[in-house]
Amino acid sequence: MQTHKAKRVEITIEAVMETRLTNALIKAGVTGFTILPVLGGSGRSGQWSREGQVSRAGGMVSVVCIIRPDRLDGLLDAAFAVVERHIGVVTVTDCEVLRAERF
Amino acid sequence: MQTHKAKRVEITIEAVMETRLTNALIKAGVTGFTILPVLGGSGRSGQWSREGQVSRAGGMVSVVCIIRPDRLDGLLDAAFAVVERHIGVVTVTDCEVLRAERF
Amino acid sequence: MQTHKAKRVEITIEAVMETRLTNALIKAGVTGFTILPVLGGSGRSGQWSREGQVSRAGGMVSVVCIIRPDRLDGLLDAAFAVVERHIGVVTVTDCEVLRAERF
Amino acid sequence: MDGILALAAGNLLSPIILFFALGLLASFARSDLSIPEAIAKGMSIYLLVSIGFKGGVSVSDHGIDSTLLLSLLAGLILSFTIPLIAFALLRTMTRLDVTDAAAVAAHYGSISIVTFVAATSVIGSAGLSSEGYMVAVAAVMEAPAILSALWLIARYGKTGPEMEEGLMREILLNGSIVLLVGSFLIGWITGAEGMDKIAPFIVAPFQGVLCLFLLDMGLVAGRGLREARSVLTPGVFLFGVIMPPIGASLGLVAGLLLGLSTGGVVLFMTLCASASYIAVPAAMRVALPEANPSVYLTLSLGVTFPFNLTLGIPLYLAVASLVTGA
Amino acid sequence: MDGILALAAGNLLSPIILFFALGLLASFARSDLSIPEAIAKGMSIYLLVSIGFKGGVSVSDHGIDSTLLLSLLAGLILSFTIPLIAFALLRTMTRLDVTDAAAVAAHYGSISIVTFVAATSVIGSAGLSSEGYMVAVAAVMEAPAILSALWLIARYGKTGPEMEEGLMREILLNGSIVLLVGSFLIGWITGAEGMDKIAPFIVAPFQGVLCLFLLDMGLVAGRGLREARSVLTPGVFLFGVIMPPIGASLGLVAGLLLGLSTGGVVLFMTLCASASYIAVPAAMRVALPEANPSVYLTLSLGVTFPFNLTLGIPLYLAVASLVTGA
Amino acid sequence: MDGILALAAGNLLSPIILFFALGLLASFARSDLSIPEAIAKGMSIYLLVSIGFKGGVSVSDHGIDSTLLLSLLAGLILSFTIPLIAFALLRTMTRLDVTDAAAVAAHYGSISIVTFVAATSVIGSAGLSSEGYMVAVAAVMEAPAILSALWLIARYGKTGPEMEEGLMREILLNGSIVLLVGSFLIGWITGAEGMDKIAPFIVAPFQGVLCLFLLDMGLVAGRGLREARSVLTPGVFLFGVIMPPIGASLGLVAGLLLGLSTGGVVLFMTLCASASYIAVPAAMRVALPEANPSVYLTLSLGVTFPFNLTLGIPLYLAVASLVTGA
Ligand SMILES: Nc1ncnc2c1ncn2[C@@H]1O[C@H](COP(=O)(O)O)[C@@H](O)[C@H]1O
Ligand SMILES: Nc1ncnc2c1ncn2[C@@H]1O[C@H](COP(=O)(O)O)[C@@H](O)[C@H]1O
Ligand SMILES: Nc1ncnc2c1ncn2[C@@H]1O[C@H](COP(=O)(O)O)[C@@H](O)[C@H]1O
Ligand code: NA
Ligand code: NA
Ligand code: NA
Repeated sequence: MQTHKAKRVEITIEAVMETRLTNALIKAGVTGFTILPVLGGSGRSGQWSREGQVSRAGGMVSVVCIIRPDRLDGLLDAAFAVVERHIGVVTVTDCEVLRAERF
Repeated sequence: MQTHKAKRVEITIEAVMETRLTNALIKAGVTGFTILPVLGGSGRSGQWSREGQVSRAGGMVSVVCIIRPDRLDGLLDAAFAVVERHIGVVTVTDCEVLRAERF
Repeated sequence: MQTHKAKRVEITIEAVMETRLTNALIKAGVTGFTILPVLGGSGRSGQWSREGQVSRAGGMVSVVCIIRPDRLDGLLDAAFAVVERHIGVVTVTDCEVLRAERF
Repeated sequence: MDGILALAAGNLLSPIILFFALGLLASFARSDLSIPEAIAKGMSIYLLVSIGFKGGVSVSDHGIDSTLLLSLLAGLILSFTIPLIAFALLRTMTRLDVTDAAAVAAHYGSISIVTFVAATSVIGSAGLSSEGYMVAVAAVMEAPAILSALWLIARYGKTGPEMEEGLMREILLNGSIVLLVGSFLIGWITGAEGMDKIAPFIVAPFQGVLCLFLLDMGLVAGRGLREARSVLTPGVFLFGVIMPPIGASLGLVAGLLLGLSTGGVVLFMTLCASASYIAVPAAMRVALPEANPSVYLTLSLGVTFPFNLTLGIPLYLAVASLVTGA
Repeated sequence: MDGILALAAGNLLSPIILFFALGLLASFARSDLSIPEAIAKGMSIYLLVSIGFKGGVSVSDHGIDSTLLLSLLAGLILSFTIPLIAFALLRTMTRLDVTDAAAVAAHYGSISIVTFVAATSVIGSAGLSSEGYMVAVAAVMEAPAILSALWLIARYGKTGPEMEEGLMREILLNGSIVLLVGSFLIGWITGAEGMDKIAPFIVAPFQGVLCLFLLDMGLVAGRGLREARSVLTPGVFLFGVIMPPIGASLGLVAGLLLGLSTGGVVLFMTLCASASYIAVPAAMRVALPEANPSVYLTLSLGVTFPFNLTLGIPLYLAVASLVTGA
Repeated sequence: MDGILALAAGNLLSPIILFFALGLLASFARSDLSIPEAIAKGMSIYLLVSIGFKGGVSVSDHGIDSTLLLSLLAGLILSFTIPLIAFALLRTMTRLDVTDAAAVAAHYGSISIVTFVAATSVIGSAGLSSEGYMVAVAAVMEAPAILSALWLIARYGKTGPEMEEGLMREILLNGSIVLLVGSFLIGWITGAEGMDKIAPFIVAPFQGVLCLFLLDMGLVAGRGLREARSVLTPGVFLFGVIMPPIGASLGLVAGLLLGLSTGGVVLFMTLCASASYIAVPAAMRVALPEANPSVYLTLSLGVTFPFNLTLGIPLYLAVASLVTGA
């Protein structure tokens, strides 16, 4: 089956920043992303868990964008501007996609 | 530690199609998959979110299969037959696995 | 934008083993991980789903660690010691990260 | 007539409507207020079990009316028929293509259980009662409209619908039908004695839960309207407020022919007037993936649901009272 | 005897059982009906808090019976002992290997709190009451069976169980024990005054929530039965319906020796007859990962739970009434 | 005075406090007990709707007091002012840097709605009532403190806060404010009639839900305390128990000047004494990402909340009773 090279960018960011990030991505011309829930985690700022929480503070989400390789830099710039002062992790992985016309 | 080459296929698909997809995968001889929840997303058909929803329409899940490289084509064919007319994203990533005998 | 090589390790493991795994990771010097919920799946031990479940048995989580390549082996050894007798899947993917100083 | 107007005004200021409005406003103002998916689903399960059970108990109290079977049949026929009318109207009034028009039509042949509940509330406030088996009629009307839509596609569409084996079973056994019918039967079997045991859960908090559920529906409807404004052309919008009274008229005729009580007639009208937003959208995503969900969801949840809730139900009550002389 | 039969029949047609049956049927018919995990957990927390608290208030009302401590001790001993009997039986009746047999045995030494609640309901309908501290007995019986299973493995198995430091604390402090004991103590401390404050939440909706919870258990049990049919060999199935009466007999003897009320005897029998499906499965996944979860979950939730719910409890009530002459 | 002591003791042994203690203990003992996030959020929505609605109905019953507007104004001013005092105190008593001190200060200018509810409960037990619009005062006091914190940063900090366009709207329209104000207005509009309809949901189970919610808060607070022990230096801890009485004194003065009822004065004191743990932390993560969340969350939820719950509220009640001569 015919596949095409693409980049999978995964941005784990605080839930309170989610809309700011997705707005920035849309502004930067990113046309698709998927948001995954995150249960908990650990990092330099300590361990956390969503269990029993009612505040949106202290929770993260993971935003996944599949993107054509040539648009990667625009996306990373946009994402970085939002993430910069905030905690969070940005990873980029090479991948192949079906139906490249969608990206 | 000894690792082995494998493929990580991630299929993001509408929740109503989940059982159809997993049945097709099982039929195609795929022996293992993991289903991740998806909170929301955006694409050519607009933005969506699971918040407050009661209908299974308008929600997606992500089905992840780790598979031996030689079985990839069978999986993609099976997945594509289900996804074809539906919205959704299929990505393939190279990865390494522990305990290759499991796949 | 400047990126750096890293490894993305994803360990899908039973929910009852989560704390044991994360404790082992922390002991092995892993400083960051993110825990994703899992809805259901299928493998050699059959199909399962979290729907309607009240017991922590019969549910899995996915623990994602982004790590510097040179620390991979330590992580895998620690993870394997926990996973060994249990069901679960460990995958390693090459990736690039922003802000390498964080890892 | 004055009484009816007062009732309509009272209806507009009932907690139920106000909570829906609150949700709508919060969503338009882009508040981050949201109800977790699990809680929304939990409330929906609660409401279905409660009305199913109460309907069953009521049937066990009053015995089966000879009209029960006829009412079910009438519901079945109307659910099959209404989509055809809706489809014709949509093709005339709007520029929706065959697929979108058929998908929308399916929603209007099916029913909205929350609209039904709101109508039960309103006729209760007006001192009327109704046949307990109307809940069963509601259940019977959930699915047939889907078949009509698929037939419309097969007849007028370019590509056929995706008619796999599993689909029909899936539609008939979808969660809301199973809960509604199952609780109805359990209520019927256990009767007043069963009701005594669980009334503090099933009956007492009902109106309050309904308020929260409508808050959630307001939030979801508002989000839908905000994001899908573009699909709401004047023609489409007009359809969303014209179709309910048309459906209600058919329900009125059927209710009168069946000889239902005034309350029963109002409920029948409401069922015909209301549009699905749970079961049918899911079926459409499977069978008609090409149809645009924002069209049917926005119409059903964003236009027709609030129309029925605020103006429709009092109107149906007024007309039914006039006609039956109640 | 007639009264008992009527009670058994009435039990079979109670809302609780019928909702469980609805869940089972929906699941067998592959309906997409499901209760969100968070709602199921929320209901489980509610039920544990409610019965713990009610038990505590009852103890505060009636004072501590001199038999309280003896009952706790008896529960402890039975929870340790029953797995040994179950293990011997399983090794005789079935082809389960040592690991699977020990894992199953642990479940039968422990208890099912929902079965306990259903029994409370049934004895209430029969006009009997029981000692409030039976809730504490239930809590005490949750964990010891796990240790017996691990001992069985260490004694008869090839590979030992995974006995890490954390496990014992984890077992004793698992959520359901903490909630049950904690609410029991709070109920005891706050007594009738505390009960007045929260009775509309803790008492009134209890039966209704129980119905929804049993609907969920039916759905989960049905899914398990559907997917694990193959493990249910005749021998295994037979064990699932023979073991409960055996356990109940031990509970009967203990209850009589302790001089419990008839209702208390029935509850003790039910505790011994029931099998865990929350705490023990989780402990087994940690300590005996090689044991096949479909075996113990299917037996416990798919066979023994419905057996106790439908036939077992009325049987235990009949026997206890006969023996105590109530 | 004796009555007050008895009340304080009674308060410590109320179900609410005991369930909070249970959560705290379970968490310290590392039990796996947890409440699903969706259930916790659902309970929080329920509590906000309930107190908002009850406040509105009470205003509709008693009419608007001439002091309503003045009370709102006083709340506004206090919410703006208290952070300045808190900030000065923190910079003197602790080694927190400007950013952390400002973030903590914002929490103390804002309010904790559960503390407010607990105080309502306590004054109810003491046979006092209060002005229904205190709920509106609570809503008004949620957000201004955030602005004060940002001003403090802009004035004393090295890097400015992140003041984007969206932030102010986001703060003012955050879920809890919208729910509280919306339900208040709905209660006001629908009055006693609306209350009749939904009282079995809004009023009856309230205390019970509050118990479960406090169980959850105990679990979360305990987890926070366990993981953030290191940030709780003696100075920081001291601030957490000294600041509430300082805030309460300001509330006392304001309440007396406004001529509120004794109950109203207690509530005003409680609002000023309590610290936010929902809305403000979220705003801080956006606007002051450099501030350490474990400091402000641990202080607010782990120190000040239990302090107010156990000692603070009875103290405020005693003082208010003494001063107003009630
Ligand atoms: N190396 C890592 N791998 C995966 N997730 C991480 C990693 N580091 C941080 N995270 C996630 O990002 C959150 C914030 O990280 P930090 O800023 O280091 O506290 C953590 O709680 C984790 O959820
Ligand atoms: N480029 C992308 N990256 C990640 N997820 C995507 C992407 N495109 C689409 N999706 C997901 O697939 C859904 C449907 O996409 P679409 O068919 O483009 O509307 C979206 O709502 C997203 O959840
Ligand atoms: N090949 C695979 N790809 C993705 N997930 C898998 C795979 N195999 C197993 N899993 C996950 O691991 C769980 C246990 O696997 P198993 O031990 O094979 O029963 C399954 O239920 C899946 O959630
Ligand atoms: Na209709
Ligand atoms: Na037992
Ligand atoms: Na304050």
